[in-house]
Amino acid sequence: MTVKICDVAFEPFVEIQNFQHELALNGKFGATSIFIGTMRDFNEGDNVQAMTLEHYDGMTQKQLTKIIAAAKTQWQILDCLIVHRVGKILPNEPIVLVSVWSAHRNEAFEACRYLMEELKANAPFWKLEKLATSQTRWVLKNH
Amino acid sequence: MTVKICDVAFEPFVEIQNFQHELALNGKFGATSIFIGTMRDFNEGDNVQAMTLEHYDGMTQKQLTKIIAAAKTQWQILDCLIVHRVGKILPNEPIVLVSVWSAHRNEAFEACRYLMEELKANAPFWKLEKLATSQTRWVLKNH
Amino acid sequence: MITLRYFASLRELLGHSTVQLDIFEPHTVLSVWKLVNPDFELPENVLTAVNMDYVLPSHVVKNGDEIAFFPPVTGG
Amino acid sequence: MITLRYFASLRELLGHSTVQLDIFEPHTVLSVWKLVNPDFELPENVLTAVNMDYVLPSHVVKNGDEIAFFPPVTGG
Repeated sequence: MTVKICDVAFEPFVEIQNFQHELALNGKFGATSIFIGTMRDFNEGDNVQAMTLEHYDGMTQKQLTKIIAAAKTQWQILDCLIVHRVGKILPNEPIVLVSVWSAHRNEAFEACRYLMEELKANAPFWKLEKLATSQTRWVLKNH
Repeated sequence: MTVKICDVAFEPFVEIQNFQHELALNGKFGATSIFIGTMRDFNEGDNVQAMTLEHYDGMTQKQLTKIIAAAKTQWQILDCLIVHRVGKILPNEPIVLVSVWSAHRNEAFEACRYLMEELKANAPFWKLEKLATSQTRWVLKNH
Repeated sequence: MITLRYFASLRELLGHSTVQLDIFEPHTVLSVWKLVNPDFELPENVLTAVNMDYVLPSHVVKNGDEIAFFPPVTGG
Repeated sequence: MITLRYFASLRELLGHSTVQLDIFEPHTVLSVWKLVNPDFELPENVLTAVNMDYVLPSHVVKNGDEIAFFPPVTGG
């Protein structure tokens, strides 16, 4: 169960493969459910040219660790990986990666969705958008 | 919207990256939901050394195409990729990949789950397991 | 002419994968099965498809159709 | 001594990110806010944490605590 905060661009598939390579789970996992959130170049009807992701270093990791622990009480998951970007981000760059490994698919699907919803609801990140007009604004709604 | 049937081992992350590279969706997708089914070395309490996946060539592609069309009527998805392995498979090799791209996460999560459940229920594939004892048996239950 | 195809455990049970035959009167999927396998009742859980779409055994077939019979699917 | 931390739009609004102060009587998260920001009522949607765990504004603080105030989170 790993939580990573990255202040530079990350490659989600490289992260997953490196992590999976380390897992001593060969032949044991039948299901991997993955979610990747990627920066769009539009939001709330406006064009966005860049974004800055602020976070509360320390609390982020603590909350994500608690969320993973809560998922483990609900589903039999073999392992999971959460990577979240912070700092300045450009459109088309990955923001978040959640990957869950389990023996059967229901657990992986359910836990992956749960982790993403809990992350969005509770992990202390804040998005500051820089619009195409160069105006900046804090994202208020986290759909 | 692509359906691929592979009779040799495939690398799910290479498939996704190649496909995503071709998508003219830079900056448009905010969510990618991915499921990978991998062969386990155990099933129904027995050790399994290999598996042969038979399919009904032609009907497989037709049914998967119909399933994708049905998903598109329900969720706003930008694109999706389904890859399924056939032939002889060894433990730890990927069997199936479903990947869905959308602007927002709910569509990607829901459509990915739907595609997997429909694939398992309707796509004409059959698993023949070779147990550790070298005995073979057809998988009867598709959990 | 119509083509019958069997898959997986049903193919193994019947010992062959394909049968081709001419039909000279109206037939359903079920009646074709009975014609070709008079001694073997269509198993209840067997799925049936015509031209690669699922149909019920009562589906009427026509010349040129490909009729498939197979056990519950186990992909994914 | 206790440490107050502000994040994102609230940090911008207040013009600083950190305040450290000594407290000499019992305080809650809310009463510390009032002590430090007498002219600015704690916004209703602001979230509060003590030592990196979410708490209600009525949570009692103690020396050494890190108290954080921030707007609704928007990660993921």
